[in-house]
Amino acid sequence: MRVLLSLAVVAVLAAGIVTVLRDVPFGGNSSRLGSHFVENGREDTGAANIVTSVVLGYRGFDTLGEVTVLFVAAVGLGALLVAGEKNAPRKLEKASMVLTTGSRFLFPLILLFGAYIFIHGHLTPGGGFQGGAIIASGYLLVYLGSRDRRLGKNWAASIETGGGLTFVLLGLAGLTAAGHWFLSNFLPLGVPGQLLSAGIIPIIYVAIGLKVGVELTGVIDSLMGGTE
Amino acid sequence: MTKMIWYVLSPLIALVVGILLMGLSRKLLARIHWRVGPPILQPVIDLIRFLSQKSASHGFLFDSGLILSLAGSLVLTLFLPLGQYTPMSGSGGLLVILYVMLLGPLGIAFSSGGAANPYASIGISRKLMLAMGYELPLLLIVLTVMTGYRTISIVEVVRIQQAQGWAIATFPLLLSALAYILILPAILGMRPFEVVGAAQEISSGPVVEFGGPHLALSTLQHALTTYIGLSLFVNLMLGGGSNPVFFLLKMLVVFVLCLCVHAVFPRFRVDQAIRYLWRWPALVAMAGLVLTVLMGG
Amino acid sequence: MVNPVLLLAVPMGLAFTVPVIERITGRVSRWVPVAAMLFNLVLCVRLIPAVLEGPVIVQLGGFVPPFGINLYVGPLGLFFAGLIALAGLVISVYSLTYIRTGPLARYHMLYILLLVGATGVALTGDLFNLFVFFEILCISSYALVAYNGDRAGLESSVKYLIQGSVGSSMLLVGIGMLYGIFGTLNMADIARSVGMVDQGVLFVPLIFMLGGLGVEAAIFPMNAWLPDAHSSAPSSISAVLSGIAIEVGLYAVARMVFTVFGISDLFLFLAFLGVLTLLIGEMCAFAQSNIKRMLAYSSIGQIGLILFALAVASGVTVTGGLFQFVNHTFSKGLLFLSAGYLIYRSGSMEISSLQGMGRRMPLTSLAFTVGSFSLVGLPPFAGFPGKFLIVRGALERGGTVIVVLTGLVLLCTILEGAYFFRVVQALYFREGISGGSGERAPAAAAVAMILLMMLILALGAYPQFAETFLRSAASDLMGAVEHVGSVL
Amino acid sequence: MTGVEIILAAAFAGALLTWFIGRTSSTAGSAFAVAVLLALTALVALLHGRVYETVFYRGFLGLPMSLRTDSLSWFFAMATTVLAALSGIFSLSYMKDRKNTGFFNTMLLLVNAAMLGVVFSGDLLSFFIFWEIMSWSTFLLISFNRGQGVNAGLKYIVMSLVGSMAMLVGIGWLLGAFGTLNIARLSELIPSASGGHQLVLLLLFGIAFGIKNAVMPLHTWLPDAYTEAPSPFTAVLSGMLTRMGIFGFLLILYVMAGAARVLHSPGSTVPTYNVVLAWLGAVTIVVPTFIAMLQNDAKRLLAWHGIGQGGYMILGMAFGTGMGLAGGIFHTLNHAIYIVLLFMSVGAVQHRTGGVRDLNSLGGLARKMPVAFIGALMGISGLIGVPLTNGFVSKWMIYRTLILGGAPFLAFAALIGSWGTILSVYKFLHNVFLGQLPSKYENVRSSPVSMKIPILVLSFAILLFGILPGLPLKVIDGIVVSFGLPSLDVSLWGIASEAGTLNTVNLFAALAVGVLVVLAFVRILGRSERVGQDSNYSAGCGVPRDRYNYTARYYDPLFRMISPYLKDFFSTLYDGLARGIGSLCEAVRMIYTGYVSSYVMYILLFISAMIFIHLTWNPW
Amino acid sequence: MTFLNEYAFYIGAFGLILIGLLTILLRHHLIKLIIGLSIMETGINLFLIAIGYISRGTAPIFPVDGGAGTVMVDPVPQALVLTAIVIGVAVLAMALGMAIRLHGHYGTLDMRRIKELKW
Repeated sequence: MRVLLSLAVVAVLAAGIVTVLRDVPFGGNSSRLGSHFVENGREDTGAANIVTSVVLGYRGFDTLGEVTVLFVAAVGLGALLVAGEKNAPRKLEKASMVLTTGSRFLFPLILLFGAYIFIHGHLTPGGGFQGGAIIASGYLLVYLGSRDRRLGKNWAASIETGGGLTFVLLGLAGLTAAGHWFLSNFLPLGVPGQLLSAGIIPIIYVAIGLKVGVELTGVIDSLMGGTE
Repeated sequence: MTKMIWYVLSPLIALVVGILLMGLSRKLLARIHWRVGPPILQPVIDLIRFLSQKSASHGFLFDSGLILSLAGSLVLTLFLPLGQYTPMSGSGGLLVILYVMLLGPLGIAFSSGGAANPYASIGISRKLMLAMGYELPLLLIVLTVMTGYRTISIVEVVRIQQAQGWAIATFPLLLSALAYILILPAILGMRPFEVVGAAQEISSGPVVEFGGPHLALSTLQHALTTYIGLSLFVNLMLGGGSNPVFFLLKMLVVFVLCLCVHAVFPRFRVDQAIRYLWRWPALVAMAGLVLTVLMGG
Repeated sequence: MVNPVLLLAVPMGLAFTVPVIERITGRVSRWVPVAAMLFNLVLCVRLIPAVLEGPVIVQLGGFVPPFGINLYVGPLGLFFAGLIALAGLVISVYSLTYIRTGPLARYHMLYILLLVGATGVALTGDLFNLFVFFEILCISSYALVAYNGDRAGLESSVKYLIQGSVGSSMLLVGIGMLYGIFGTLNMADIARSVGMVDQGVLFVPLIFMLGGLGVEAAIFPMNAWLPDAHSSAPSSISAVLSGIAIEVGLYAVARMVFTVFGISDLFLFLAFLGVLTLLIGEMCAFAQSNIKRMLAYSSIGQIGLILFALAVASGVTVTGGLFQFVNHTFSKGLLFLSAGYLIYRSGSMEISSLQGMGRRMPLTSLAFTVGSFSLVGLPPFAGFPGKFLIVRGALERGGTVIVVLTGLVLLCTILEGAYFFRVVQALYFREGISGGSGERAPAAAAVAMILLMMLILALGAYPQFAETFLRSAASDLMGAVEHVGSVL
Repeated sequence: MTGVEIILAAAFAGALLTWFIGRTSSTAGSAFAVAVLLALTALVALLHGRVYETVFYRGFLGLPMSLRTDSLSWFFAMATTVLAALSGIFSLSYMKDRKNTGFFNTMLLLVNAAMLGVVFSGDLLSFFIFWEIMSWSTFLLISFNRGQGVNAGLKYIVMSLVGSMAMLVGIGWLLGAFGTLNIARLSELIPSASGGHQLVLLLLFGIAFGIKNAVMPLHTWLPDAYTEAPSPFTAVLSGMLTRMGIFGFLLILYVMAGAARVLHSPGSTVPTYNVVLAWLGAVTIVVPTFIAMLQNDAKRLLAWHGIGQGGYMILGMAFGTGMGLAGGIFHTLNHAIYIVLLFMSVGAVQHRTGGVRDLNSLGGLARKMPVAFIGALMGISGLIGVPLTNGFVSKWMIYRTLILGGAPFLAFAALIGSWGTILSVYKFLHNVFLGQLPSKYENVRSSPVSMKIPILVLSFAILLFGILPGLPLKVIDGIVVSFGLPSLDVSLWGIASEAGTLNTVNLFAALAVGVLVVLAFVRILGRSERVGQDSNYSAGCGVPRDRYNYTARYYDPLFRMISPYLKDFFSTLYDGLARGIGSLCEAVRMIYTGYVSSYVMYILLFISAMIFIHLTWNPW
Repeated sequence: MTFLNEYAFYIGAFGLILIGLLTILLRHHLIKLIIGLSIMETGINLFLIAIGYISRGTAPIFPVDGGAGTVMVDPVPQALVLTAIVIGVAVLAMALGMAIRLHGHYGTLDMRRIKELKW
């Protein structure tokens, strides 16, 4: 009964979707926005990666929200897992030497790679979130390798705050410095394609990258059974 | 000036007639029962005796209720046409009569409530229930008369009847008259509705605590009640009287008829009485009212 | 002129600083929400004159709509921002002492961000941005509902999360479809081109979005999370969720229907849906013996009432609906706040255990009484003008269906009265049970409750104060053409 | 500020101040409350004869709120404040040793202020607002005594809300149709509305006022509320608060719909409405009166009479002639006087006997509490309508209207109701004050002075208005004239009109002479000796006390006959309805099963159902 | 077949969405519900990407040498997807955290048994 009902519901949904998609043929996108961004993105934001110019330029405010969402999740997860009774200390098997050594070896490389990704976010595929995720994966590896090492709480807190504040303050600076709009790109745009271009975008991406890295690490940390 | 005289005469006549009717009733009842019976003036003799005695009083309420009761009944006689004379014709008509009729029983009720005799309480309770029983048809009847003649003044009612014929002889009102006859014994407290006094059962009920002058007052009140009940019937249904003599004659006839019923019937229990009163008399009276409204409208 | 974007940026920035503040000194962090909301409130007040002249359009990043994201700060948006700031301020004052255990700094961060999310939803002029702010709102409320970490909190939070995620997925699908059809995400831009597209195609995305937003707005079939979440959260959070979160959801629904799609064919259905929501909410509330659950169901009812008012879509009813927003925020906030301490004191959420509280906690009980009277719509409290406007407008608009629905609405009021008065009686007129802690509401909570009571009384006695502004907010909501004109 | 505004401001401010003063000292609070009430009485009295309207507030949604005063308002306001002041005095000792006196006083003043607001309202919006304040403060007072009072209060407020909602619809409709809520303006506009609209309007308002006035099918809140409220407040509640319904009916029927224009115009539906209302009034007289007979709780018995007497007012008012209307209004006043008196007497008895009001366990208190007895005696005399009490005059006017107006059946209902009243109130009087005194009440003391004063004042008022009915009737005549009906021929002693006059002074003189004659007769001829209450009966022997008191089951034979027919059918119906709604609610909430997949299913069902409808019928 | 060709991406995307929904509707285990949510998220992300596709378009990144004249796909959905992924991660993290705590309280993650709050 329940299965039938579910199937019926899903079938009707599918039918509804089909009626819409008849008018939206695949590959036939003709968005005014898209073409505008592709044509003017470099001039407007100075980023060679148009996706980045959208993410941090045209729709930068979304990204601020996105950062906030991740922040909320990290904080919320911390609240959720810390607030409760301490989980009984689990017996953790010591990691094998291969893992320990491997993780120690790989960790700086991964950090470096992550940093590369977010620093070059405005030039190549990638960006703050991707870089942050890579950094977090590095920490995950460390956690796997040596069970008791953790990211320093004070460090984490300062980076979280610093990253977020940088974003907001840059936005506010845009408010006063140029154009009177929040998140205006008030720094010189430079030549698209060069590392030091696109004004505030690389700065924000660095902030985001660090922040996301720390937050995702925090999430992993919490899920592993936080110690605080 | 003659009018002023009737302010005094009406109550006096009422008292005298009432007392005489009481005596007559005892005599007549005895004759029907094949007894000799007391002299007709026996109530008068009793009254004189009561007044010469000393009675026990239970206080202010006990006294004043009785006084109020008698005074109320006396006042009521002023509202009832006695032949062509009605001392207080302009003070509210039938509705006032209906209400002033309350003063008598209520006064007695207060008075006997002042004593702590349960028989008195039971008697009063029965009296009120019985009144509820006969008031239902009675109110219908009175309303029929008032609607039929389009007036609330009893004087007008009498006048119209003398001009157009008695109510009892007019068609829809005939039914009311019939109903009235059926409930008249209850109004007069006669058998088969003699549940209030019920001497054998509750020692005369409300009057059980009265003795001496108190009993005299209550006897007078009872006499007046009888007079009032008959007078109302005669005025409403039998066209009153063109002069007091005719009027009193009509009353006498009605009273004797009631007495005959009284003499031969046993009495109802109070619930039987109410059941009876609310069935046939009420139905007939209601029919009378409905027909009057239909024919009048 | 101050820039409205500060309404979002400043609290957000303050929230970001809390982790560091917490590291330095633990006690300051609880004052951060107060400061943030005070700032917002002042800002809103200062913005009023400018907004009344005409909507303020903020082009974020300096890009012209529809290419950039814009904030649309019309009277309606400002109304919501102000309402959020005011309620948020009062409730944060209350939380100063109410929240005493657990990771306090995180609570305050999440609290600010919840309000930021709500403010963002109210101000944004971009569909996807709306979605993002909605997610901020939702995720922080998931976390806050489970803040106490007890069984009920976690269970309700998980259920809320699943339903909320399904809802936002539906919303996102709808947004995606709209982007596919129109190639734009700007509300005004879509509103402008809505007429050029086959209406039949638009219906499916509309329904997807309605379904998605409906979950947050707690419209009838989508509201199953609400009673659990609102009753299990800490009382201050229940107050915010009831007083702000679902109202913002409803605002978003109204924005979609009025501004973006501008379809009037669906109004009757929405009115019907509103009355159904009202009916279900009030009936369930009537059958409750748990006070917070009762209040939660009553929120569903109020949402239904407001939806009805908005869907009747005459100027008067929309004004009345907005008024009811205010009333619900204040009254339900007051009710939850006072219930919070009543529950602390009695140690139980059962109504029967609140008996005799009127003597032991006079101020808190008085607050509860004022709140319930206001919610039922008795004069001279704030609930009356709203209800009066709704009834008046609905009857003015006429039509058999609307009149019948109005009748149903009023029947629900009676039901509402019945269960609220029952609680008031329990507080004052039933013999108390001793037991529970001997705690009185502390000063901060008392200040919050007195403030709300005064607001309720002031609004009830002098509704003109809000009504003038609300009338322009109502025309802002209903005037899709003006919206398009001012943005593009 | 004009006079009306001052009065209202004083009333509300007084209520507020009483609260604060009562916080410091409850005695001071009570004294202050009484002072406020007396001052209000004086202020209202000063307003006599003034007719004006003034806008006092413009801050409410663009609708000017106004106050007005005319003869009708003044009449009701005067009655309200006087009775409230007397109740306040009465409550001084009644509430003395109780908890929450401050709350009681505050609410009493608030109710009074709200009632004043209702009668002085110049537009329907302020009318509604004051009406609602009145309702909820009444609710708080009814619940005040706890226990059963809680249920009574809930019943009251729910029914009251039903009425308010109906009224709200009516007001909303009026505002929509005419764009104004000013009563004076509406009275010009309403007669132009179509008959159907008028009927709907009257029905909506009729529900509200009918509930407040406890007209028969809507009466069920009243017996509980009267019984359970604290006695001083029961007095206010029964005296004037319930009769705000009558005020409302007068307002809507005569002021707004305009009796003279609408009532007798052909094709209008309002006369039909009036006939229905009159019949409801008749039913309201008969059934509750007989139910009252069955009651064994003093206050509940009086409460049922409160319903029954309301029927007279409706009947007189709905019949729509000058005299009937005057009778109805006059009866409102009279009823207020004697029912307040009766509740005060009961309150006094309760006060002294420790809250006993069971008719089967009291008795013989007349000698212990003479003032309370006099109050009760005068009260029931008025209630019955014994000649020379005020109740008689108003009832006479109503009967006369009905009989001469060709409605003998309605008249019959009214009359039989009166006779039923006699039975039940005599039982009340007898079982409390007459008969044997139970030994446990041997040491009952007389009522305190602050109770005696209002009781005596009201007793006097009953006689005064009974013997000189012209005093209030002059004012009432003014009201009738202001409605556009012809003036009655009112004189100080009664009414003279073409068919049937009433002259109470004559009657009084005759009765006085009669009493004097009999008294003289007794004085001259009779001698008596004062003996103990049961000396005669027990012949001087000691009887077991409390065994021979005939109070329990006073009208037993009658009860056994009629009680099967006298169920409060509507109360049962409403209780059933409430239970039904309760179980329906219980059923509805079962949709929230707690299973999260079902919840998701609801969401998706909604979406897919909408899509399905869209695809299948495409209605949008 | 042309239909399939043209709509294959849509079918895939919505297939995932519907599968995710069915999982939520028909499974009882909380972790499976969360997996269902994730599948749905993935489907939605695919859908968004698919909407932005322009036939034979390339990634919207300009090489250093300019790259003028190449057809680039719509960058907006890609930006949206980036945001949506992060949001999805956030929700996922919250859900998993709750699942951990819930298991601590109830000892089970079967949603049929976790229904103390109802009615």
